[in-house]
Amino acid sequence: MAQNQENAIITSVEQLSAENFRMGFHAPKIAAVAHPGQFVMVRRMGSTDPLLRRPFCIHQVDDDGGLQLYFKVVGRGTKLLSQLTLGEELSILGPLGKGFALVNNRPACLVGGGLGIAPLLFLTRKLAEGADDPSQIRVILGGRSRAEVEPLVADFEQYGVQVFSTTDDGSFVRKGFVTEVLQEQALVADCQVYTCGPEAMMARVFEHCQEKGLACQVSVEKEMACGIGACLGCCKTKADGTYTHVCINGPVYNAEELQWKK
Amino acid sequence: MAQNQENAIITSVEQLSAENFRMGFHAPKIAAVAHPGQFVMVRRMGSTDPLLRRPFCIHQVDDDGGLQLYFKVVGRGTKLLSQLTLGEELSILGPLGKGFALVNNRPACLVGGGLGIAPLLFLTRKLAEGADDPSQIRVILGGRSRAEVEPLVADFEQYGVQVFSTTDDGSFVRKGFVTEVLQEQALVADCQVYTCGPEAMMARVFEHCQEKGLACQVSVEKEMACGIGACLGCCKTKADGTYTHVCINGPVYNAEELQWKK
Amino acid sequence: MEKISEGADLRVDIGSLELQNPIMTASGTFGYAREFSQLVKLQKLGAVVVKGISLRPRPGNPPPRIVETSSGMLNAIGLQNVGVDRFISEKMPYLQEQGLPAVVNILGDSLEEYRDIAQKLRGVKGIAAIEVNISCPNVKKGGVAFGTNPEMAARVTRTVKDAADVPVMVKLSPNVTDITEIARAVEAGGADSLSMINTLIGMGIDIKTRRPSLANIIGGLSGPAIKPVALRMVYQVAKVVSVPIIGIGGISSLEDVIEFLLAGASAVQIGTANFVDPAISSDLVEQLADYVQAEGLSSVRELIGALEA
Amino acid sequence: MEKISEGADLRVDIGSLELQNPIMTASGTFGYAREFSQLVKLQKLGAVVVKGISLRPRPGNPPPRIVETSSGMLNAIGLQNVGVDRFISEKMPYLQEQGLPAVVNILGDSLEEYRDIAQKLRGVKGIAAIEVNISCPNVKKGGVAFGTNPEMAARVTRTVKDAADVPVMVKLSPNVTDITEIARAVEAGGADSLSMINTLIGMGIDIKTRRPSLANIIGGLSGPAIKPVALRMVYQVAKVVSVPIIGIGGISSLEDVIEFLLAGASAVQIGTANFVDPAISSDLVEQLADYVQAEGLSSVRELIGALEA
Ligand SMILES: Cc1cc2nc3c(=O)[nH]c(=O)nc-3n(C[C@H](O)[C@H](O)[C@H](O)COP(=O)(O)OP(=O)(O)OC[C@H]3O[C@@H](n4cnc5c(N)ncnc54)[C@H](O)[C@@H]3O)c2cc1C
Ligand SMILES: Cc1cc2nc3c(=O)[nH]c(=O)nc-3n(C[C@H](O)[C@H](O)[C@H](O)COP(=O)(O)OP(=O)(O)OC[C@H]3O[C@@H](n4cnc5c(N)ncnc54)[C@H](O)[C@@H]3O)c2cc1C
Ligand SMILES: Cc1cc2nc3c(=O)[nH]c(=O)nc-3n(C[C@H](O)[C@H](O)[C@H](O)COP(=O)(O)O)c2cc1C
Ligand SMILES: Cc1cc2nc3c(=O)[nH]c(=O)nc-3n(C[C@H](O)[C@H](O)[C@H](O)COP(=O)(O)O)c2cc1C
Ligand code: FES
Ligand code: FES
Repeated sequence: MAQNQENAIITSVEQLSAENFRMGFHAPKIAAVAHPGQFVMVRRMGSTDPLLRRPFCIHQVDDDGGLQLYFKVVGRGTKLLSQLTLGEELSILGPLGKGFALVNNRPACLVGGGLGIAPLLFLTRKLAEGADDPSQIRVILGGRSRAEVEPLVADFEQYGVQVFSTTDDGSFVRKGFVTEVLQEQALVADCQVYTCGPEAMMARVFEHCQEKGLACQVSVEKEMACGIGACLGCCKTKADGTYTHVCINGPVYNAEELQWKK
Repeated sequence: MAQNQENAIITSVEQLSAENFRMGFHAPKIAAVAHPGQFVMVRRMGSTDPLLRRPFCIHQVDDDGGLQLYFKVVGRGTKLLSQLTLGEELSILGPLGKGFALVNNRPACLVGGGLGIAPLLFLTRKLAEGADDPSQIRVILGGRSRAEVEPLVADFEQYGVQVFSTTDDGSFVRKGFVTEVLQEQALVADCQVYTCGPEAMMARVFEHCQEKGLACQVSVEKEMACGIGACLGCCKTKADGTYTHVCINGPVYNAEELQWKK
Repeated sequence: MEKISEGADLRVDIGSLELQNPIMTASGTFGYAREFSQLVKLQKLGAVVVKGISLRPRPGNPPPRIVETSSGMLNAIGLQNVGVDRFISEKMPYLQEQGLPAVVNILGDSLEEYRDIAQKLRGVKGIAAIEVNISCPNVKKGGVAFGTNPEMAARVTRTVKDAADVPVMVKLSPNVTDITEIARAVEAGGADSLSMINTLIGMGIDIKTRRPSLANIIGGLSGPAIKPVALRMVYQVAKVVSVPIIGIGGISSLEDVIEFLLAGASAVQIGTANFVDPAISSDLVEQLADYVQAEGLSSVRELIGALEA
Repeated sequence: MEKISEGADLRVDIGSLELQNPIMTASGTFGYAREFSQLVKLQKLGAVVVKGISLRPRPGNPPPRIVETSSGMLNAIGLQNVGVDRFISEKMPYLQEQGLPAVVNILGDSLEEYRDIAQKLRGVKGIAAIEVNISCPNVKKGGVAFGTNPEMAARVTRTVKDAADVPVMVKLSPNVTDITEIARAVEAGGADSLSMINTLIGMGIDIKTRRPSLANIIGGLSGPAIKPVALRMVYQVAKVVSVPIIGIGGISSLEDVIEFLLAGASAVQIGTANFVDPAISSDLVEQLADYVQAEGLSSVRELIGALEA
C-alpha cells in the first residue's frame, strides 16, 4: 500500500444534477497506484471547520494523473466541496482501504444505487480491460430519479458492458429497484456480484445472492476520522459480532463477513 | 443610524499588490446610508471558523448600491476574503460606528498610512463634493513601499485634491514618513486634519497637530466581536482613563479624547 | 420572509413563567436589547437576558478583552456594567416600552451584594425573572467562584430567592468536576430554573508579543466550540433535577436548538451567535415554528427531553 | 522540503528523559506509529505515544464512535486495544526496529490493573516512559474517574511509579473544578511529568433519529475547539508544579506549539490534528527548527514558560 497526501488542483467540475457533482483532480501519485473500490480522504485547507477529511470512493482515474470523485451534497463538507472551482487546490489522502477483488474472465454483475454508483465506473473499466468479452459484464444502475442515473450511463457503456437502468420514480428507463433488475438477469452461478449503495439496497442484493449462491462483494460506509486505521473510529459489526475497521479492512467486504440488519 | 445586514454579491476584485485587495460589493441598503469613516463587518457564510465577522472601513460607495473595501491579507479571515471571486456572496453588516465629522469649506488635510488610506477615499469624495475649491484639500498617502501607495493615487486625484505620496523605502515619489510631508505643508490654523493608519503614525500626526494647534480626527482600530455595542469587547482607554467602545463611540475620535502611548 | 407558521405552538413554561417561545438571548451577548433593535425582530423573542448587573457600576477589564479561537471566542469583559440603579433608570425603560420579557442577570462579590441587587429589582416592572450568575468569585472565600462549590452555590441561590419577587434562574458554571452535584444543590437552594452553561475558562497567547491575548490573561470561552460540553451537561442535569433547564452554549442553528430541547432543556439562550448573525435569535423563532409544524408536533414541548437514549 | 535547520537545538528534558525535540504524538491518534509510516517522517519525532493499553484486550464501544463538532470531534472509541501482552509481542517490535522512543499509555479499572500493566512492561526494550491515563472510571469507587479525585489520582500514580522501571508521565483529565489540585496530588504521588489535557466530556445528538450521535451517548471532545481550555490549564499547572509538563489539546500549527511552550509546557503532543494532516507531526518538528533559528534562540528551551504575564 503506497499512501500519499497530495495537494491536488481541480481540473474539472461537472454538475450532474441539483445535488450531484463530479470533480476531476490532478493527483498523479494517488492515481498511479489506485485500485477500484479504494477511497480517498479530502480536505479543504485554511479552516478548522469542517475539521475532518471527508471520504469518497475513487470514481475513476486516468493515465495522466487524473482522479475523479462523484459525490452528492448532503452537508457542509460536500457543500463547500461543490463550491470549489477550477484551479483551486485540495488536499487528498489516498489511495486508502482495500478495494474490490477483481475476478477476471468470469461473468460479473455490478449493482450500484444512487451514490453507490461512484466506485463502479473505475471497477467497470478494470474488469472490461481484463475481460475477453466485456459484454459479459452487466452493470445495473439505480437511482431515485433520472438525474441520478442518466448522466452516468454513457460513461459505463463506453467499455462495451451491458448497462441496465432503473429509477424509483420511473423517470428514466423503468420504474423499480435494482434488485428487480438483478432478479431478471438469471445470473450464472459463477457470476461475481459487486455492489455499492444504501445499506438496505445492499442487504437485498446480498439476500438475492445468497438465494442464488452468488459471490457478493459490497462496498460499505462508516464515519471516519483518519482513514488509515489509527483512530479506530470507523468500526462496523461483523457477522461474528466482532468489529472490523472499514478504512483498513474495507470498504469492500465479502457480504457474508458483515452483519446485516434484517 | 440605519443598520442593515445584507447578503452582498461581489462585483469586483482588484489585487493592488501582493497582499492588498480592493473588493466591490452590491450592498444597496448599506451604501445608501453610509457616511465616511463608518465601517462594516463582514462574514463568509457556511463555516464556524473563522467565527467572528471582520471589521473594515468603508473605502468608497457609489450611487448604484456599490460599496468598496480596501484590505490587506494579515490572517485567516482576510486570506479567505481575498480568495473569493466575482459573484460570490458575503454577509455585510453596516454601516457601523460614528464616521468623520465633515468640516466643509475649511482647509483639510487627510493623512493616511498603509491600510489607513482605506477610509480616506470616501472622505475625500465627500469633502471635495462639499468644497468650493477641492484643491484646498490635501491628501498625504504613505506606505511602506510603492505597492501600498501608487495604485491609489489616481483614485484620489480624480476629485481635484492635492495628493502627496511618500514611502518608507523611497520606492515611490519620495522616501520618508507622512509626518515629514505633513510638516512641510505649513497648514493654516483652521485646517482640519483627518488621519488613519498605524497607532504610532497617528500619535505623531496628533503631536504635530497639537504643536500647531490643529484639530485632528483619528480613525482607530480595536478587536471587535459584535460591532454594535453589545459585547463591550472593543474598549479603548480615553485620555481621562475611562473606557470608550470603538464600535459605537468611534472608530473616529477627536485625537485629544484618547490616550496615546508616548 | 414573514412565514412564521400560524399553527405552531411554541409556548414553554419555565416554572411559573410562560414564554411565547423557547428562544432567549444570553447575558452579555445582546446588550440591553436596544443595540439589536434594527437587526432583529425583538417582539418575536421568548425573552431577553440583559448584560450582568452588579450593585455598583463596574468599568470592566482593560483591553484586549476579546480574542477569537477556533469556532469560538474568549472574552474577559470583566463584567463591565452600569450598576443596578442606572440599569433600572436607564436600561429598563426601553425593555418595558417594548414589552420584552426581561431576565436580569445579576452578579456579586458577596452574598450581601446578590441580596441587595435582588432587593433593588423588587417591584420593577417588566422583569420576568432574575438570572443569578454564580460563576463570579466569592471575595470572602478567597476568590473561589460561588458556582464551583455546592454549598456556596446553594447559599447564593437561597439568598437571591429570599430577596427576589420574581422567579429565580441560576446560571451554572461548567468549570466543575460534577455539574449534577452543583445543580442539585442549587435546586435544593430554591432555584426555579437552571440556565447552563456559562463560559469555559480558557486562555490565548500572542506568540509575537509573548503575552496573553487578553489583558486579564484568562477569559471565558464561548461559541460553537463549547456546544458538545454544554449539551452533555444539560443532558446529565436534566436527568437529576426536576426544575426546568435553559440550555446555553454555542447555539447557532435550528439544529442546535433542537438538540438542546431533546437533551432536556425547556428553552435555550443564544449567545455568541448574536455577534456572528445579529438577526439569528428571531430567525430561530421562525425556523422553530416551521419545524414544529413540518414535524406535525402539537407543541414544541413534545421535543423537550425526547431524546431516545 | 528537507530544510530542517541544522543549527537549531530542539532537545528538551522530560525529567530524566531527553527527547530530540518536543513534538510527540498523542495517544489514540497515532495508532502504533506504523499506520503513519508512509505519511510522516517517523524518525523526526520526539516520541510516539501509543494507543491506550489495558491488561486484557478490549473490544471497544459499538458504533457510531466518532462525530465531528465545530472545530473538534467527539470520540467514544471505548479504549479498544489488544491488551498489554499482544501489545508487547505485536506492536512493540516495529517501534523497537524504528528506534522510536515509545511512550506507552496505560489504563485500568482498578489500581491492581494499572500495577499489573506497569509490571508487564518492565524490561521491555524501547519504552521511553509510561503515560498513565487517569481519566478512566475506577470501578471499585462506583465508576468515578481516577483523575477527578486528588487522592485517587495520587494513589494510581504511586502504584504505577512503584511498579514501573521507566519514567512515569501522568495524563490529567480536564473535567475537574481545580486542575492544580489534581496536578499537585499527582506530583506528590511521584509523577515524573504531567501530560495534559485529555478530552473534555461532550455529547452530540442526531436530530433526525433523535438519538445521541455516539452509541456511548457521551464522548471525549478533542481538536482545536478545546485548545483555549488546554492552554489555560497548562499555564495554571506550570505555576504550581516543578515537574515538566507536556501540553496537549487542539495543537495543529507551529503557532499552537509555541503557545504551549510559552505557557510552560516542555513538550507537546499532537492529537486530532494527525487525522486532519497525517504529516503534521514531523512537519512541526521542521517548522519549529526553522522558528528557533529565525528567532535566534540558542535552544528551544528558551521558549518554555517564557510568557510575559
Ligand atoms: C469509504 C467511503 C466512501 C464514500 N464515498 C462516497 C462517494 O463516492 N460519494 C459520495 O457522495 N459520498 C461518499 N461517501 C459519503 C461521504 O463521505 C459523506 O457524504 C460526506 O462525508 C458527508 O460530508 P458532509 O460534510 O457534506 O456532511 P455532514 O454535514 O458531515 O453530514 C451530513 C450527513 O452525512 C452523513 N455523513 C457524514 N459523514 C459521513 C461519512 N464519513 N460517511 C457516511 N455518511 C456520513 C451524516 O451522518 C449526516 O447525515 C463515502 C463514505 C465513505 C466512508
Ligand atoms: C473599525 C475597523 C476598521 C478596519 N478597517 C480596515 C480596512 O479598511 N482595511 C483593512 O485591511 N483592515 C481594516 N481593519 C483591520 C481588519 O479588521 C483586520 O486586519 C482583520 O480583522 C484581520 O482578520 P484576519 O482574520 O485576517 O486576521 P487574524 O488571523 O484574526 O489576525 C491577524 C492579525 O490581525 C490582528 N487583528 C485581528 N483582528 C483585528 C481587528 N478586528 N482589528 C485590528 N487588528 C486585528 C491580530 O491581532 C493579528 O495580529 C479594521 C479594523 C477595525 C476595528
Ligand atoms: C462577550 C460576552 C459577555 C458575557 N457576559 C456575561 C454576563 O455578564 N453574565 C453572564 O452570566 N454570562 C455572560 N456571558 C456568557 C454567555 O451568556 C453564555 O453563557 C456563554 O457565552 C455561552 O453561550 P454561547 O456559546 O452561545 O455564547 C458572556 C459571554 C460573552 C461572549
Ligand atoms: C480517537 C481518539 C482516541 C483517543 N484515545 C486515547 C487513549 O487511548 N488514551 C488517552 O490517554 N487519550 C486518548 N485520546 C486523547 C488524546 O490523546 C488527547 O489527549 C486529546 O485528543 C486532546 O488532544 P487533541 O485535541 O490534540 O486531539 C484519544 C483521542 C482521540 C481523538
Ligand atoms: S477512520 Fe480511523 S480507524 Fe478507520
Ligand atoms: S465590538 Fe462589541 S461592543 Fe464594540
